[in-house]
Amino acid sequence: MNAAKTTAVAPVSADEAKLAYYEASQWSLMRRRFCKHKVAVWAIYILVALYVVCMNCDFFSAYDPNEFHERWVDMPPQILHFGKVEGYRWPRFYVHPSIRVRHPVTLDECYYADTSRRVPLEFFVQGRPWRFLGLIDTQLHFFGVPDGESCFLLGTGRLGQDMFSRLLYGGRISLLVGFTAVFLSFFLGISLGGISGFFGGKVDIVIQRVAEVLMTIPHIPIWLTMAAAIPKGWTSLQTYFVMTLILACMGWTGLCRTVRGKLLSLREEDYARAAVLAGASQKRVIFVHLIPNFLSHIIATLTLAIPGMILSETSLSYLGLGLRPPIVSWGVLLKEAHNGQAVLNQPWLLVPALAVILTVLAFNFAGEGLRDAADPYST
Amino acid sequence: MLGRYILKRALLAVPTLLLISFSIFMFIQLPPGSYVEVKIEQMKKEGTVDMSEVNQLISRYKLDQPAHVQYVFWMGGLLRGDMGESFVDGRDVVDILAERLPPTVAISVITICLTWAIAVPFGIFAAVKKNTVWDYLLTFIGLAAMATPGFVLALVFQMAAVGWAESHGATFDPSGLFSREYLGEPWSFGKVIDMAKHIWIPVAILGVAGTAGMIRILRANVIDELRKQYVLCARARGLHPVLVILRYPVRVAINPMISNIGLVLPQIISGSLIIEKVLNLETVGPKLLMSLQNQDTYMAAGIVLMQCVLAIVGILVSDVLLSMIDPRIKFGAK
Amino acid sequence: MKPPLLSVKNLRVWFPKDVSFFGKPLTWVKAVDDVCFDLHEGETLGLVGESGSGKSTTGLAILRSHRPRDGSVLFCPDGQRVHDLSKMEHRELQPLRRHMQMIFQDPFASLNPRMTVLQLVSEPLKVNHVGNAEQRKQRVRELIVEAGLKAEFLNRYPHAFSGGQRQRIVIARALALQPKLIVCDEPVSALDVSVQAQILNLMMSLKEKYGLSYVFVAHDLEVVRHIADRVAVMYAGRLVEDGTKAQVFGNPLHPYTRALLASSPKPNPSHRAKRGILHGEVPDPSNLPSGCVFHPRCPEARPECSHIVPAQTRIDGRNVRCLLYESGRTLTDPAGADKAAS
Amino acid sequence: MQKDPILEFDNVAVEYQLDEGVVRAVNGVSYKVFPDETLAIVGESGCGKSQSSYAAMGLIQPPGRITRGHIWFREADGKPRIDLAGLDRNSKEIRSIRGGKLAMIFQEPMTALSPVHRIGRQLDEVLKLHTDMGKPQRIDRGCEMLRRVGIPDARKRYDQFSFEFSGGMRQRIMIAIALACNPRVLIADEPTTGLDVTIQSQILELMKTLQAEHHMAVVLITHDLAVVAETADRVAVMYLGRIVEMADVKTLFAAPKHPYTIALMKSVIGSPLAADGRLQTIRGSVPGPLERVPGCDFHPRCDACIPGLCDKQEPVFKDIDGKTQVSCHLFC
Repeated sequence: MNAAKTTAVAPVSADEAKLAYYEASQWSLMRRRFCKHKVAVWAIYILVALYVVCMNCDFFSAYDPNEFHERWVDMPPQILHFGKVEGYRWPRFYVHPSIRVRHPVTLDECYYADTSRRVPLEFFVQGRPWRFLGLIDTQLHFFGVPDGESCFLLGTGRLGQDMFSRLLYGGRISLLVGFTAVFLSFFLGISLGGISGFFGGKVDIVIQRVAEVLMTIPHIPIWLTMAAAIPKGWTSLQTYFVMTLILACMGWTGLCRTVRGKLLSLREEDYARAAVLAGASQKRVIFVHLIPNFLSHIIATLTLAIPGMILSETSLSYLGLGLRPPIVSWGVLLKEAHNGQAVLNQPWLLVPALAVILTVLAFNFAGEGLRDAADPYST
Repeated sequence: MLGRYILKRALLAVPTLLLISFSIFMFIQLPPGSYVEVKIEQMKKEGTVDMSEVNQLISRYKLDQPAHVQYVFWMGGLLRGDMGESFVDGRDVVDILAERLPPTVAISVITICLTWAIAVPFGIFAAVKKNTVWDYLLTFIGLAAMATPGFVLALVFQMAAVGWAESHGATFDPSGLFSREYLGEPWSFGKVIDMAKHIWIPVAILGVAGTAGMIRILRANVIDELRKQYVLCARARGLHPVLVILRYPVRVAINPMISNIGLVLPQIISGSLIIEKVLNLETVGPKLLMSLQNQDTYMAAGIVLMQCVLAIVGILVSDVLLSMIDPRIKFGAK
Repeated sequence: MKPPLLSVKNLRVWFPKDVSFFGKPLTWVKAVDDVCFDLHEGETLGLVGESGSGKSTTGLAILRSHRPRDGSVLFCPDGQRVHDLSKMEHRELQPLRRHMQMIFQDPFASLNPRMTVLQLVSEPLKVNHVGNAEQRKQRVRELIVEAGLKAEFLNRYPHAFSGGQRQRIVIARALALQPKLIVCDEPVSALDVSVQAQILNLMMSLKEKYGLSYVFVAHDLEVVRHIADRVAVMYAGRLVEDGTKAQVFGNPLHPYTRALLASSPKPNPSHRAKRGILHGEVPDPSNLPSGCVFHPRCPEARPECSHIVPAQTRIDGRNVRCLLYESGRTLTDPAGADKAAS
Repeated sequence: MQKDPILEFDNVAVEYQLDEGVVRAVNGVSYKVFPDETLAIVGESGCGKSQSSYAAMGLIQPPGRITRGHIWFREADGKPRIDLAGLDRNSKEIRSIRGGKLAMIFQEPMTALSPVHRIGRQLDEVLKLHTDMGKPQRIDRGCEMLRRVGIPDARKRYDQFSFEFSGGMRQRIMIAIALACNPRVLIADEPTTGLDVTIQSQILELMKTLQAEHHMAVVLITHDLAVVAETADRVAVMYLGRIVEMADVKTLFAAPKHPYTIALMKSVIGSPLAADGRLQTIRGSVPGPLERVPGCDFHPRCDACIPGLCDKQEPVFKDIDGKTQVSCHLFC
């Protein structure tokens, strides 16, 4: 009887599925194709998590990133444990306090974890003040430890700054730089490419020549000169802005060509022509027929362009040409790691490198997934 | 025919170069401050401000004149084969380049060869094994390699090299291209051997990202070509399946890559700048960085100009190569 | 007398091929050169030719998707005022667009994949500000039922349809504004035979119902023979012959028309005849032969054909462009014409 | 006495294993081709006409495979026949046959030749693979083939590239390559689709002439009934992976038996059965590759459908009057 029931139900649901498919828009078809790429979907989850955590770094970090802890300099990470803590009924996260000692033979300072004590992590605690969304004053933090105890999940730097907090704050800058720089170059690229592709003729020729010349001249010297042009006395915000501008100025040419090429090919599509012949205005042709049809490609291209920007920022800052302390970015953190000449002794300082790799990898996977999904001819 | 084409292109390149060199010269002067100020600052720090030395510098290089006059002065020297003098080192730019170019070129050429040797077979392999475990594995490795910043790789490699040397009871200084005893020495057999011992680190680091990128491009190109009907036709002729792939789609897919060799030329000098800096190599890249930071105008302009010349030559080489290997372009069809 | 619905006079569409450094054209591709024909209300004109003959370009130039270089396109939708489409600016053309529509060859490319059937078919109504949303929806429903689709398909996207169904959507869209003239660019050549028949039937009944006029561009002679009232044959951008269907198919005058008819296969094995094979190939439109463009392939070419460009000659209410029929020549050398006709 | 068939399909099926399900591209096709004969396989798009010929050539790519049946091929009269369906698609045996004794020309002459290799190189390749000729002989043979297919100035053209030829010329070159080794069977997959009418007639005429010279069997795959009527000796009509009707060309056009064939004939303009005004059409449309119905594949669109039989039981393909083979319950 059960079997009979399922066979009776199956065709209906199959028909419904088919109908849903027929009435699915290109966006939802794209989403379906994208969801087939398991890795790309995971990459998106990771990116969302990264952005949520880094954009709210005030909340998620336990310490001020530029606060010096003289007692805990160059300290290795305190490993997070889960288990029973004295005085508490339920098992919870805890760390062992680190104790600084002098090595009996080499006389170097070193830390060891005092396994006899367990310091429980407390969640949603009050701490240093910050502003939620820049508006609401609050002191709430995601986690913290009682006063006098330490909780450096990724160790500390040469001056005793909490590396975990610095990683989050650095991520905020690095991730934003990538985003804004791509956004800026996208703006430049799409407007110039759009003008170029839609109007054609002389405007097109001029824009294309400029783009070609920009692509001919080696990027790095321009980059360097522009970066060197940032006056040393500028505020961090100004530096940051110039930085994104530099990245955008070098990055728009590729996007411009993509946009132009896509526009040119779409403009020749029969449906665009059909709209013109139906009496549609140019504005309508552009906004109803052309833009929606290349938006998905552009989104994919953008996603693939962000990692390049992040890597550029990291490299430039690493060379000391981009962002400089006290701004914290992943590139700045890595520069500090190198300056310390301590990679062998303090390997935890390289954690920002892992963050960069993870982010870039996630962007690349997500971008490739998007690109495949945007292409209706892919299988 | 080809000769005339090259000549025509070369003549066209002259005004382009003039324009580019002028903009470069202006560009380098763009940042506030000049070498003179840097120098005075430096002397202040040392506590000995000797204005006569500074004045001599100014009069010698017309540093008090506007930038375009300096440019003409510089160009005049260039025509005589004199690229000016590095303010910082106090040596001729030509000499510095002569010293630093050979290792730079060596690193790049070895890297390019290695990249091709690895990327071509793997790219074809990934394309043929499309959507298999092998393909996914290669894709993942490739994307991961491209996601890793070069300087991070450099740090890790250095660490590994030092660690390895220590575990074998030897000391190894991974930075630089030469051991200390060969620094500043003229080229000799021993120096070349010594360079070979050091060169693998930059080559490996530079090769990783390039190889990964190339595998992905080649894979995409070959997959595109595999769909074409002429592949099916070749198969229908009874050709061996391996030959079918090597003779037709690969041949077509590799065309644009061969022609892109020309575009690699400028990278021979600058592409590896960051890594060279990290590894502290005696190559052109770090010199460029230093000269730009110190407003060492002639040094920087000399290097950048050389890059531009290489870029233009590279594009020419690409076009010529493409016309030589792709008959469609050779005969003026589309 | 009422002016014809559409009157194309000396239409020229040239595309620049090589341009100088400053964008000035050096050589031209003469896609359409000196084409003249009339189309009366309720008529179907079949525009036939091989690839590169300029038939599609002619169709597009009528609707001003290409700007003609020369000549005029006189359009008279209401039987009174005559508009010269070839000289008008886009803004002036806008109000006339509702009287003329187009059906494209590739039903996959001519529908925006991001729009539903409702949006697609109502677009001409919307951009011409006809009715409100609810009225438009009602009209679209009528239109797609008229075109042979189900009303519940309104919210589906083009990817849900087969080629034939898509072409029905295109037809519904073209009909939305109740135009007088529809230019059809190979509307059935991308479809399977059985679907072709469905679409042709639909087009014929719509024509009868609404008194439409078609310019039907096609390479398939059998299809044109089926649907057209008048036929115009194009070769290398020139109109070589035009007349009623009976005239062109029954008694073709131009050697090219004859060759074309002879070489087109018929789906009837009992009529399998010795094929008249036309040697050579269609010339490159950027490098056309001198004189009569057809002379290198023409079985009846004479020495003068290579340097004299034939003018359009009118014979028994039809036009032909061939030296054989230029004034008096038919009389002086009837043997040649007879031989050709046999 | 009739000669032995050169190529014989015996109940061949080709299936594609996709994520969405199994696509039966070819579903039990049987036919024979004899020397000097042209067999046309007609059908609408998606009916499996091309796939069946790919099966003979060993060109079915994974995830597709031949799941059933035999494809018998006789290399020469009196020689034992070989089952092509049983050979691995890359095996040495099938490679020695395809391109040599069993040749194929393809649909798109514009893309069927490599853009970066000379014409001569591609002609030479097939001769090198299938004959023992030396290099000079092969060049002579190649040029001779080019001349035979009507390409003037053959020696010069031999060294040119495909983009220097027009579509019609490229199809001639494809024919030259296919016929270079004197094949016994030529499979022509839509050889004239996309070509202009005048060029089409040139190519068809050329194929006829060469067939007569070589005593080849030609399997002509097309959707164009006019081309069939002009060139074929026998016709097989396919619908959804099956041959629904097979007969000699005159019989088929004069008196088609299967309801699908009849409907098809009526919808083709100019065919003996077509009406003058409105054409008759087949209702509905060809179902998608994954939507198969039980019983006869055509029954949902068939006017003569017998409820209870056609929608339950698959018809058998059999000879009904010594002239026509049909797969339809009406003739059982």
